[in-house]
Amino acid sequence: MTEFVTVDTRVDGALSGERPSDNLTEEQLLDMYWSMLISRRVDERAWILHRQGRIAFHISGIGHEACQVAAAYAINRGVDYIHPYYRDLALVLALGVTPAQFMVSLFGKEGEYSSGGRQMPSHFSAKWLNLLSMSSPVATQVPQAAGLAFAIKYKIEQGMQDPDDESLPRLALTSLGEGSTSQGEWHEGLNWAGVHSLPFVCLVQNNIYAISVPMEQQMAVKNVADRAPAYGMHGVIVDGNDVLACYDVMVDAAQRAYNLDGATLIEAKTYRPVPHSSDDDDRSYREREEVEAWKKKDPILKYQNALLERGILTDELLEEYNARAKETVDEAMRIAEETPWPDPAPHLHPNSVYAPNGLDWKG
Amino acid sequence: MTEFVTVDTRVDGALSGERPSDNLTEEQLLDMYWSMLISRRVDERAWILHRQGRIAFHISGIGHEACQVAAAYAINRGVDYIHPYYRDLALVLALGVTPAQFMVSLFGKEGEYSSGGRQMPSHFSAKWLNLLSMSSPVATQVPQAAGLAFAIKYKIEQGMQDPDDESLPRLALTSLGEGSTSQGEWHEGLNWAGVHSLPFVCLVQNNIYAISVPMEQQMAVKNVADRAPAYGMHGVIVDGNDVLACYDVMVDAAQRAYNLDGATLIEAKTYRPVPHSSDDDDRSYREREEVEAWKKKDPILKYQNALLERGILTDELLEEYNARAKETVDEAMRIAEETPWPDPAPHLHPNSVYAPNGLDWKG
Amino acid sequence: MAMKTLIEAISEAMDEEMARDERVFITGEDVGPRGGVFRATMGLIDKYGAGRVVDSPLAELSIIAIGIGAAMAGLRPICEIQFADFIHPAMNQIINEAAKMYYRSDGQWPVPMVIRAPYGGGIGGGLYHSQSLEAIFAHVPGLKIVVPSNPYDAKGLLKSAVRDPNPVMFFETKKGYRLIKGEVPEDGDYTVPIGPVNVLREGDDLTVYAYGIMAYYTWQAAEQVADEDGIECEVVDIRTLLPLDREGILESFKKTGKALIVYEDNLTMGYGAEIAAVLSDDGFEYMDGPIKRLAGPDVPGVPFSHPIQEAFMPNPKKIAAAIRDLAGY
Amino acid sequence: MAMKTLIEAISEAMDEEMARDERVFITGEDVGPRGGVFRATMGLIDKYGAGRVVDSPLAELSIIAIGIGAAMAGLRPICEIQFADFIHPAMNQIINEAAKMYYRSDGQWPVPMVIRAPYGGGIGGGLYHSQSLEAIFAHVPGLKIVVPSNPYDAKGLLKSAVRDPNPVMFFETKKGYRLIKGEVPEDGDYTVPIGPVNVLREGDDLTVYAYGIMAYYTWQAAEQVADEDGIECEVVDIRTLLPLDREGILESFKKTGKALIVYEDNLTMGYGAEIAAVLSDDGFEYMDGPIKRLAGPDVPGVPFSHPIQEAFMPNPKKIAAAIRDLAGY
Ligand SMILES: Cc1ncc(C[n+]2csc(CCOP(=O)(O)OP(=O)(O)O)c2C)c(N)n1
Ligand SMILES: Cc1ncc(C[n+]2csc(CCOP(=O)(O)OP(=O)(O)O)c2C)c(N)n1
Ligand SMILES: [Mg+2]
Ligand SMILES: [Mg+2]
Repeated sequence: MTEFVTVDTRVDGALSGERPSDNLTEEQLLDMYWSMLISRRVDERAWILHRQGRIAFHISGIGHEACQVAAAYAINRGVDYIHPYYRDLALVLALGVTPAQFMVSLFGKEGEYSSGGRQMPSHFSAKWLNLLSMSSPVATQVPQAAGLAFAIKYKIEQGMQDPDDESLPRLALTSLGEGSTSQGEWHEGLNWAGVHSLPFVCLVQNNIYAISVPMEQQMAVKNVADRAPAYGMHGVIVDGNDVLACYDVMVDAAQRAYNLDGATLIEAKTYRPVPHSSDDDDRSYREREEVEAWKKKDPILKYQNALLERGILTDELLEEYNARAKETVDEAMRIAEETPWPDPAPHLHPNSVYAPNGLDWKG
Repeated sequence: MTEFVTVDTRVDGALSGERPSDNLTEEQLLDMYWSMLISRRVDERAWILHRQGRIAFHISGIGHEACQVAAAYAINRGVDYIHPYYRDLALVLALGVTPAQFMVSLFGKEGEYSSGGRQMPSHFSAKWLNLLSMSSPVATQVPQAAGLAFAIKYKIEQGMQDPDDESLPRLALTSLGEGSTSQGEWHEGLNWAGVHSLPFVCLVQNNIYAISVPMEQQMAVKNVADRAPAYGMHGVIVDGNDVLACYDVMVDAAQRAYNLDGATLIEAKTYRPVPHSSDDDDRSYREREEVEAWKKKDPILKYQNALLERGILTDELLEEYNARAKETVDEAMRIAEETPWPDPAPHLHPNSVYAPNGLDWKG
Repeated sequence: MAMKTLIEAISEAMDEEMARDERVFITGEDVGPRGGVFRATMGLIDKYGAGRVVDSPLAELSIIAIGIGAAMAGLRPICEIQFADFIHPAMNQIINEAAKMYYRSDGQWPVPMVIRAPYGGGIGGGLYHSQSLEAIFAHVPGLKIVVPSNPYDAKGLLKSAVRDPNPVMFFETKKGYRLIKGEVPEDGDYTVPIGPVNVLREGDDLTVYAYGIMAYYTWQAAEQVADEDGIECEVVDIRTLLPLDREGILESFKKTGKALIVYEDNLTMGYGAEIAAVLSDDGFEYMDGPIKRLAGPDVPGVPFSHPIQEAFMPNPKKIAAAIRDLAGY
Repeated sequence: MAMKTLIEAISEAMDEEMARDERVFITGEDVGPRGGVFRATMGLIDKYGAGRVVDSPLAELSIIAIGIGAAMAGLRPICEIQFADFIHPAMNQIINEAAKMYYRSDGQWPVPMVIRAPYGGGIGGGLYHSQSLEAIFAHVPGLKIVVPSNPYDAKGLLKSAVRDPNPVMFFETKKGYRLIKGEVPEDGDYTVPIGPVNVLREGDDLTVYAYGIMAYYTWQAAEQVADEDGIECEVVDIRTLLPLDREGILESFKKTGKALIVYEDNLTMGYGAEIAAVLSDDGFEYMDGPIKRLAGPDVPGVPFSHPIQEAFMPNPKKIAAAIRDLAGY
């Protein structure tokens, strides 16, 4: 049985000892910046497309880029399992889904990467990246991610997997919003992770609202991570708008998982400066001042300034990145527009419903 | 938002200050003894009936009598809502269900008090005592009890109920086993209780097994009450075999509820010295030594000795009680045997399924 | 009478019932200041306060369970499930608890509550914002299930639901929320009884059974085939799916001998199966053709991509074609 | 061949599949040292270790979700739900997740798992230890649903289920666990395909459709009416309820023109509704009488009290009476 873990409050920046992020190369630091930036630009374009009436729906990751990109870089990208949620655009792009693939999904065009256009946009899935398939009912991914983590431990214990083999998944990371932790699914998933001490990381992106419902009507604790002890899990609170702080705690959690040393609950404190989705109007439930105040803490701005200060980013480089981002997004749009609409027939055929007999699925 | 509550470990008997149980009269103390005793005797008779092949099923409260009787005496009996679980025989008898009523339910005879014989035995219900109706799926009662508590607070806040009116329910008490806290239903129920600071008491009777599954495969905490802070609830651990200690913490929790001062999670540490039910054989999953060791801590024995020591109980009185218990059980049996079997027709009629149109249910 | 949209009628019903009875309260996700994601509860929190219009945690089983507990304690909860697709976490509370409470307690504990849920496809919602859930719950004795097709019925049935001493599931066609308009009495407290089917259109050639937006589409299709082909359909709006008005169902069939059942849910084990079963037993002697069903295909959900969604959904054109086929049998 | 009980056949199937494939593991409540409350997994923990026979927390949705996750990661979970009555907390994971995963990911993520659950009444279990759950899940494309009626099929179908790349729900008649005995090959690895119905008994007068213990009872009733009344029933054991073998269902009906469908679940929207719907459409031209259903009454559960339970449950006597009625039509 795992001992209780007291909650670590890195949100105040009170980091002691060596920080894993200190070991990131300049190239890596810039890669992370690029990942945040391109996600933001793709996301902004999606809002524009919606305003233009060219797409029916968008749900945004704006404001959440830091913790997501940190997560992608802290694990074994494309190998470890990720069971994400709808706001994880920066995470899945950092993982390897392309802007063009995402753009095609906004329209639901032919060959859409995640579901063949069957699912709404931002319902990610990419087997080739070990990115699991999302549904809409919140928190369902959490106990499933515990199941993925269970399988990892099972294979190691049954001698089916070398614990040090980096070509195989060694942890399961799942993410969700703070509101979604009210679901029984979350409780039951974390309970398994704790009881079996699974290589499992739960990243709660706490933006203090579930659509319109604020934290205090959602739970009677100040921090989601305060619940970690209830599951014998390590609990950490981190500034979700500080990509390097997020990276530090993610690396820590990943190491713990790789060592089969226990599961971790990370609460990244952040904010959603845009409406919940293109169907939402957030003026009914929050003050503009609050939104504006948070916009000043924008994770990209924050990181950009830090990198400029450290001389890693320069004004020229910044310009180049912005130009490259625009090009990338334009190109993605072009591809999406040129992609034809799907033929409905195969999507309504019984063969689409069941995996074929005899398929020996290996995961 | 309620502040965290540190867990109170009265299990060590480290009670300080005045104990509510100090104010119990001798009569009340003896009443409580009688309640525990009669429950035990009824329960034992049920086991015998099962062994004789005269009833098909029994699920037992043996060993759990202390915390249950304490609960009944600490609240406004027959007025406050109780949403119990199948092991709560001592609780419901102390509330006012009669041994004869219970005996009839063992057979499923005509006019059975809880369900007309539709439900299995120990699926309690008694509207006239504000004892709610039980199902079998564990933990479903927990969020419902939060709903009962919500209604109490609603009525008070909407001016529909005088908060001091003792003729009306002022709290909802629900109970369950430690294993059942793994259910999402528990999480969601406690979450409401915490968020709305409801007049709600959750009594977890921790007998360290869920049928065969021990605590450590059920949760990664040492105490269920360690989870109270996750819900902004007051958490208490108590020796579940010590009826007066249980009474003390129950009174405390009830007062908190009456004052609309917050919800309480009470963990009563106890044991089930008998198999899970008449269908179970516990030899496959636990050592006889463990069972024997716990039998020495029997709650009735413990209380009996304390009362004898204090001179409140005497050997004659004890004999009298035992004789009265035997008589009561015999009489209950006689009634059960004489009760006819039900006519199936009304129980399979559509009228049994829906409350009649126009019924203006007032609770 | 005034022209109202379906959702306006629904909002009005809640408003009036809250004004009438202090025991009525609303809970669900975003029902408070946000007024619900479809705006059905818009303004109610200002009128009745946060004590009676309660934003719940994001946890459906608790929304229902709180409702059950509060109902047993004498209140009249209206529980909103944001999309029917998210009702599954609460199935234990609905099926094992709400539906069985009255029966299992031999009448001791009624559960007078309403569960409102927007259902159905055609709005680009993909697998998880398009589901029809009536078929599963129609298999659960103890529940009442209502699916209105027009504003008049919606308001009157919802008021009946609030006053019903049983758990009533009230499924609202979200596609029809603003699409379907109709006359609703200006003021005056009317109800529509839960139970009887409603004949939307009389006809002798064949009967089409439907509910919700499919009843609306069916009526359109029936008008069209009457105009274009001289086929006169009787359109029976089932309205109350549970308990089913078997006599009402049979009455029309005895006249026409031919039946088409339209629903947007998956075909297999959809609600139309029960109608077919009733007709092919009690109505056998009147059968004058195969009992036909027009429904969604048996794939796990309504796909998002526009052309696939369109191919999935029944619509007036497909209904008209099915009517012509059956009429020509 | 050796005589085995239904539950022995089930245990053997699990044992052999675990021996054959290291990816197969079992989880559920009390499946470990206790061997399951019905003893289906007895001894397996000793043979395969606590790593492969895993006592779960008391939390059904997590049992299924762990299974889903593990299946996607390449394992072959067998998830035991202690009683089908307790599957409701997991309905979200089964209906919204397991069933839709392959489709929603366009084939990227298959979910090869088995969900075993004892179902059915007649054992004094009351409302919550007697339920039949197949009807609800039969409305969920993406699931396969199997309900065996005899030990041979049970073993062969369970092995097929473990090897199937889809989520398979395997409902076991708990009343039949020790009551139903039959021949099972002594050794040798056989499977029974998921899909086709099985004709248990041939006959020309009418067809009775059933599954699980009702197929067993129906066979007894059919023998009786053949002896006593000279009525020759064809008994079709549906076995796989989803996807349904429509041709198999129709084939017998084309011969007899009369159908009785027997199930112990509540009548309305029970599985028999779909059979009736298929027959009254595709089989219309062969109909020679009303399609009859013999099922449990529409009350919220099987009552505990012995005489009420008996009145609820279909049994060979009631089935024989229904056969005689229909034969006389
Ligand atoms: C089970 C379920 N209920 C309701 C919804 C509708 N819904 C979608 S997102 C959302 C709010 C989620 O809030 P949170 O978990 O805090 O995540 P955030 O969107 O703030 O990142 C709701 C209520 C849903 N998707 N699933
Ligand atoms: C949802 C559900 N799953 C499984 C069961 C079967 N079951 C009945 S009691 C029980 C164990 C309960 O253990 P615990 O909560 O510790 O209570 P105890 O019996 O030990 O008092 C189980 C698994 C059930 N009744 N409900
Ligand atoms: Mg949020
Ligand atoms: Mg226990």
